[in-house]
Amino acid sequence: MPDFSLITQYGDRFWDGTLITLKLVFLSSIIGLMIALPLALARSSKKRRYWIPAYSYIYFFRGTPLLIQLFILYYGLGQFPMITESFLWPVLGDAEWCGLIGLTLNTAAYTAEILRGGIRAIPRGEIEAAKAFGMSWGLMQRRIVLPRALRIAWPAYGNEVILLLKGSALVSTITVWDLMGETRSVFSRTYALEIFLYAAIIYFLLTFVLTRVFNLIEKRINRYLVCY
Amino acid sequence: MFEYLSYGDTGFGDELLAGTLLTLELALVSLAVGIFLGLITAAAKLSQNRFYRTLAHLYTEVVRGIPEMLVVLVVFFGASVLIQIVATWFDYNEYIEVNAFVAGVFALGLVFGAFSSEVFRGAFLAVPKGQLEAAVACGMSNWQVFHRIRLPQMWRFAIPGLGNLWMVLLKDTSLISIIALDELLRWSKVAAETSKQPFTFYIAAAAIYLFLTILSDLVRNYFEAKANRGIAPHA
Amino acid sequence: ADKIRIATEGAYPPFNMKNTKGELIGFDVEIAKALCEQMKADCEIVAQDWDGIIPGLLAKKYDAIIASMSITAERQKKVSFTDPYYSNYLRFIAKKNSGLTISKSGLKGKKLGAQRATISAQHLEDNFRKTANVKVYDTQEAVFLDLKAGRLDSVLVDAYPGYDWLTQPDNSAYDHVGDTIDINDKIGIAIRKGDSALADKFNKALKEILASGAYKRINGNYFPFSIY
Amino acid sequence: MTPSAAISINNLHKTFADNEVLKGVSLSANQGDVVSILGSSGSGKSTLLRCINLLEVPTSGQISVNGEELNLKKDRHGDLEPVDPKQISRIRSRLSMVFQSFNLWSHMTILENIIEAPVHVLKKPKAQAIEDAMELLNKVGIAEKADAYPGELSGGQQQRVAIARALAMEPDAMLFDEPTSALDPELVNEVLQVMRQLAEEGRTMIVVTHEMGFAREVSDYVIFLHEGRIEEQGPPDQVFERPESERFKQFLSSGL
Amino acid sequence: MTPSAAISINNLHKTFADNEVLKGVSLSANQGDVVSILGSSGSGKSTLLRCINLLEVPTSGQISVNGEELNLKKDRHGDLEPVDPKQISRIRSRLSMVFQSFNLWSHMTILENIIEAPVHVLKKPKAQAIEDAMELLNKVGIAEKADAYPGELSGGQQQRVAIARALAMEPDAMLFDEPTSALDPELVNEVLQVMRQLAEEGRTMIVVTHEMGFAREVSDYVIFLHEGRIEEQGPPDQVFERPESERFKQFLSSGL
Ligand SMILES: Nc1ncnc2c1ncn2[C@@H]1O[C@H](COP(=O)(O)OP(=O)(O)OP(=O)(O)O)[C@@H](O)[C@H]1O
Ligand SMILES: Nc1ncnc2c1ncn2[C@@H]1O[C@H](COP(=O)(O)OP(=O)(O)OP(=O)(O)O)[C@@H](O)[C@H]1O
Ligand SMILES: [Mg+2]
Ligand SMILES: [Mg+2]
Repeated sequence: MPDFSLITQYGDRFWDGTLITLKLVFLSSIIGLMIALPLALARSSKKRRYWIPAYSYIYFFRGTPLLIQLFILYYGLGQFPMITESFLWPVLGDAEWCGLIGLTLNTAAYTAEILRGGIRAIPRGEIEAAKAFGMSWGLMQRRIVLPRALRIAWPAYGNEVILLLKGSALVSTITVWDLMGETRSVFSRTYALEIFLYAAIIYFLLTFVLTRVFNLIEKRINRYLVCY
Repeated sequence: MFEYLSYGDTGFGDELLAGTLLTLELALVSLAVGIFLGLITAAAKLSQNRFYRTLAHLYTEVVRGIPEMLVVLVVFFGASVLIQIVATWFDYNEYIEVNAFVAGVFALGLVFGAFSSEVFRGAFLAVPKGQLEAAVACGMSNWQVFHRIRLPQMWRFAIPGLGNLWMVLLKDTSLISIIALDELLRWSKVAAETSKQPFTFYIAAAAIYLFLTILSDLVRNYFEAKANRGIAPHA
Repeated sequence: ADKIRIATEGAYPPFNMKNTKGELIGFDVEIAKALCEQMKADCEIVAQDWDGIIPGLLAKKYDAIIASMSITAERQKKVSFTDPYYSNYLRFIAKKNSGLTISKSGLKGKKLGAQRATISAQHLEDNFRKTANVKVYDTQEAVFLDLKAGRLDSVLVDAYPGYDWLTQPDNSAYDHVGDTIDINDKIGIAIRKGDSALADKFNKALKEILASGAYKRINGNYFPFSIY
Repeated sequence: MTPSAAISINNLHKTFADNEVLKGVSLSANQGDVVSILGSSGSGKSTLLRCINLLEVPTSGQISVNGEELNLKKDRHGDLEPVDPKQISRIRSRLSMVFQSFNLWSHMTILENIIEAPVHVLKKPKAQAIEDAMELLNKVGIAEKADAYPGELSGGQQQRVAIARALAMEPDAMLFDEPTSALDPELVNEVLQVMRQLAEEGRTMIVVTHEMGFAREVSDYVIFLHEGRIEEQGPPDQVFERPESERFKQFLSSGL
Repeated sequence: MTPSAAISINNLHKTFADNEVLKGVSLSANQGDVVSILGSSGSGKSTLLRCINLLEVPTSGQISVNGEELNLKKDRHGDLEPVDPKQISRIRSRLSMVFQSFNLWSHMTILENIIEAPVHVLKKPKAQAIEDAMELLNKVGIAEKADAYPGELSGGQQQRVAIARALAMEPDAMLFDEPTSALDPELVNEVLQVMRQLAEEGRTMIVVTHEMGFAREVSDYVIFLHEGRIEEQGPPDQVFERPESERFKQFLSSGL
């Protein structure tokens, strides 16, 4: 029998947690995208000095669990006096900052890979046309390649943001009071399983809304895709 | 600093190895369960029957929308409680073990199934329609068209997507530590705390995961080449 | 007799932890073994993550929890407890000469840590979350780690693990601050409601080991004073 | 329209949503006849062909193959639907279709493509099927490609494999839907050559084509479809020399 | 080969891996000339055209546009590479290319496609660019489609947009690579009409084409490429009436 008094009792903690989760996801997805754009270009480059570092970065962040990345960032780095005494500590010493940095670096890697797929899917002729009109490399990336790649990759990017939202639950393990952090603390006092159910519903609603928002944007930016 | 990584009773090397093996075991069994669920769900999504379609979409949307950690918790504790309740109806009050491994596999399989059903759906649709018509025109039955033509060709389109999901699955096994399975990440945590050397052990765990990722890439490339045999790369 | 399965956490030194062989050791574990011996019962001790430890009991994964669990009203809604097998107090720990005074105003804006799902964490959440920066961790080790990394000004911890930690040589720069906080916290063995036969057995065995000196011997392995 | 005709179609209608594509087409082909269907794009040629082996279910009308009429019944919406899936399978296995875009199964070698349906639909023993397949591959001149995959063949070679695959079913009649229009001029000749040979062997064939030369030279009967109706029909001499319909005259003069 | 030629190419070679595709081609076009390049498939026509604006970098040879020679230097492997990306950009912006497959930027509307390069490469003010673009769209007869996306247009309309896009750069010369071969006969006429008009206006044009009629009627000079060499060249009258090369005679008689 679900105990609804839990909602009145802990409702504001769920609310606070939801806000932190949203803040983290919003910021990390935007900053992650900013990092991903140049990263994807570097990864698509034919020059070794660009693609090898980009590839290594992407491989590391896609190949290891986010949880470990967060641990290394939070507990691992805190072990070194070199870092705890440096000017970086005000930032790296703060759990929310670490969470934000971890999520951002992680999603940047995934997003870069998604964008690379988009870049590869651009018809070669459209790129040749840009060259043939005398566009410089930078202009071509800015005006043709990236806008086109982002449109192609948009649905996949939407998935990535949803995965990011869910992945953000892991910041609770480095003491951030996000939705999952609040949930686990409330659960640990009440041992009421329905706490998890409420959290699941909130997460589900968030992804549900996010999915619709992404679909709406897709409709706008992909107007050019005419289905016959 | 490195003595903690040694193999045997004085270090955590052997525990990490055992954890790695459990991680792989969990991931592989979940993969099998997940592919099975994914195929059924994809079939339901493509079926004419509206009820099956709705059910399949509901399952995907819900599971996709909930953090994996919660799915694991809900499956594990929810299932145990449920089974116990059902058992008491039959006046059976003894403990029925819900094996943590089974519960973990079920939870991860559930997640993999939800995501892979979309991959499979896309792959089924990507099989050129003409080839299906050619089969129909030869007088093949629906089942023959499906398992002789559509299914074997579908893999070609599905493998890249499945490869990505596998990488996610491999890392999601770390969530199973919540229900007391000593997989790789849990041993890393225990070791990190006992030794007070978190950096060493998290880096070690990261390296092991990376190694598994590289291994997976090789296996995926093999399957991809196999599925694409005879199909010219430019075509 | 039937097999009794007992769960402990395995990450709460010195009460329960794992050694490099992967075996469970600690005060709780020794007490559990002594009780079983006394009851002439066939026991099996398993490790279970804290978050799942009560649900696991309810799901009949095991029959008792001996994991330094405080007897609280919230928990008593879900499970029953035996008589206490030791008493717990809470203590703040901080760097020597930190100049902290333990009061709402004295800790205002300070960074305070505790292990999630413990009485300490609940105490901090209930009393200091509004005015100070309260952080909760998945494990006690992580709390101490962050204290040493300088991310925390002070930690609130169960008295004995705190004592144990302070006695280790590399932690000599730290000490208790403020008085012992007695919130009448008693530690008991959790069992399923209705399992009163088992509770009685445990209670009887506990009295016997207290009388026989077995308890005292185990106590002496860990603390030079009685914790009963 | 004798009942013994290899294929006979009577008053066939086909509507997609609101679009009536076939508006009552009747046609019959005797054993050994080659019937060519001409018509401009969108006139309904493919739809007609696809109705014959029920890749599209007609809205109304009758279809018989080898004197056996297809059982169709009205469903709830008043559309026709096949009564007996067994009958459909049986009839389809007697009518082989060769598609414009080949539609070879790309995960199978050439040989596997050819034996697939004989083994699994006709239940022919595999050894026998392979022997027969090799003979057919020899006939269309690409026996040496038996173990290649379709992706490794040129368009003309693929189309010849598609024809061999159709022949392997030992069909009563063959349906060709623009079998050469995806090919370049050289390859067109390759494929037309094989079809000419089939015509000489006395195969019943219904061919949708844009190749006037082929239609004129090889067919026994020519049909010109326009907007879902037959506008002109008859033996090639009559149709090409003395066309009656204005539309068809225009079509011929546009020359393509 | 006067230095003042709009485009002049001298002894151009291009090798892909081991495959020598161009084996020393020289050619020059004066201001206002229309040069047609004929040749069978694989003879190197597209490669030649793509070398002119450096979409392919030649293996050796010189290229000048409006008297300015392209600076190419040998790289480590002995292949040529451009010295100065700025020069390449500048020269490309003076030579507009019209591709066989249009290559419109599909995420931009027709109008955006046309003003893109003038605004961002030539730095033309946007208002001015739009005005000019609308005039060009009027000229090729599709002003009403300005706000449509390329995917919404027929092939012939897309090709006309591609021509307008090329014209919007006010280029010194235009390069056409089989501008009509992706189109159906009706659309071919549309596009040839526009090109005829450009020729009459005195545009310098180099056109790879299979349309003999167009080559004959519109060009000032015709070149026949065969296996990477020029086998026949001259004014159309001479080339079509009195061909010297055997290959070219054969090519003409195959008639397509
Ligand atoms: N599945 C379908 N759904 C809706 N309309 C269809 C379908 N198939 C064909 N049509 C329409 O039916 C008409 C005739 O199509 P059909 O393919 O039979 O023409 P066709 O004569 O074969 O032309 P072509 O020479 O171009 O192949 C066309 O207008 C087409 O748009
Ligand atoms: N990027 C490339 N890499 C390798 N070989 C190429 C490349 N581009 C063209 N070739 C080869 O160069 C030869 C000439 O190609 P090109 O496209 O110039 O022919 P073309 O005369 O334009 O033929 P078509 O009329 O079919 O367009 C061909 O054999 C082709 O395979
Ligand atoms: Mg057709
Ligand atoms: Mg070409």
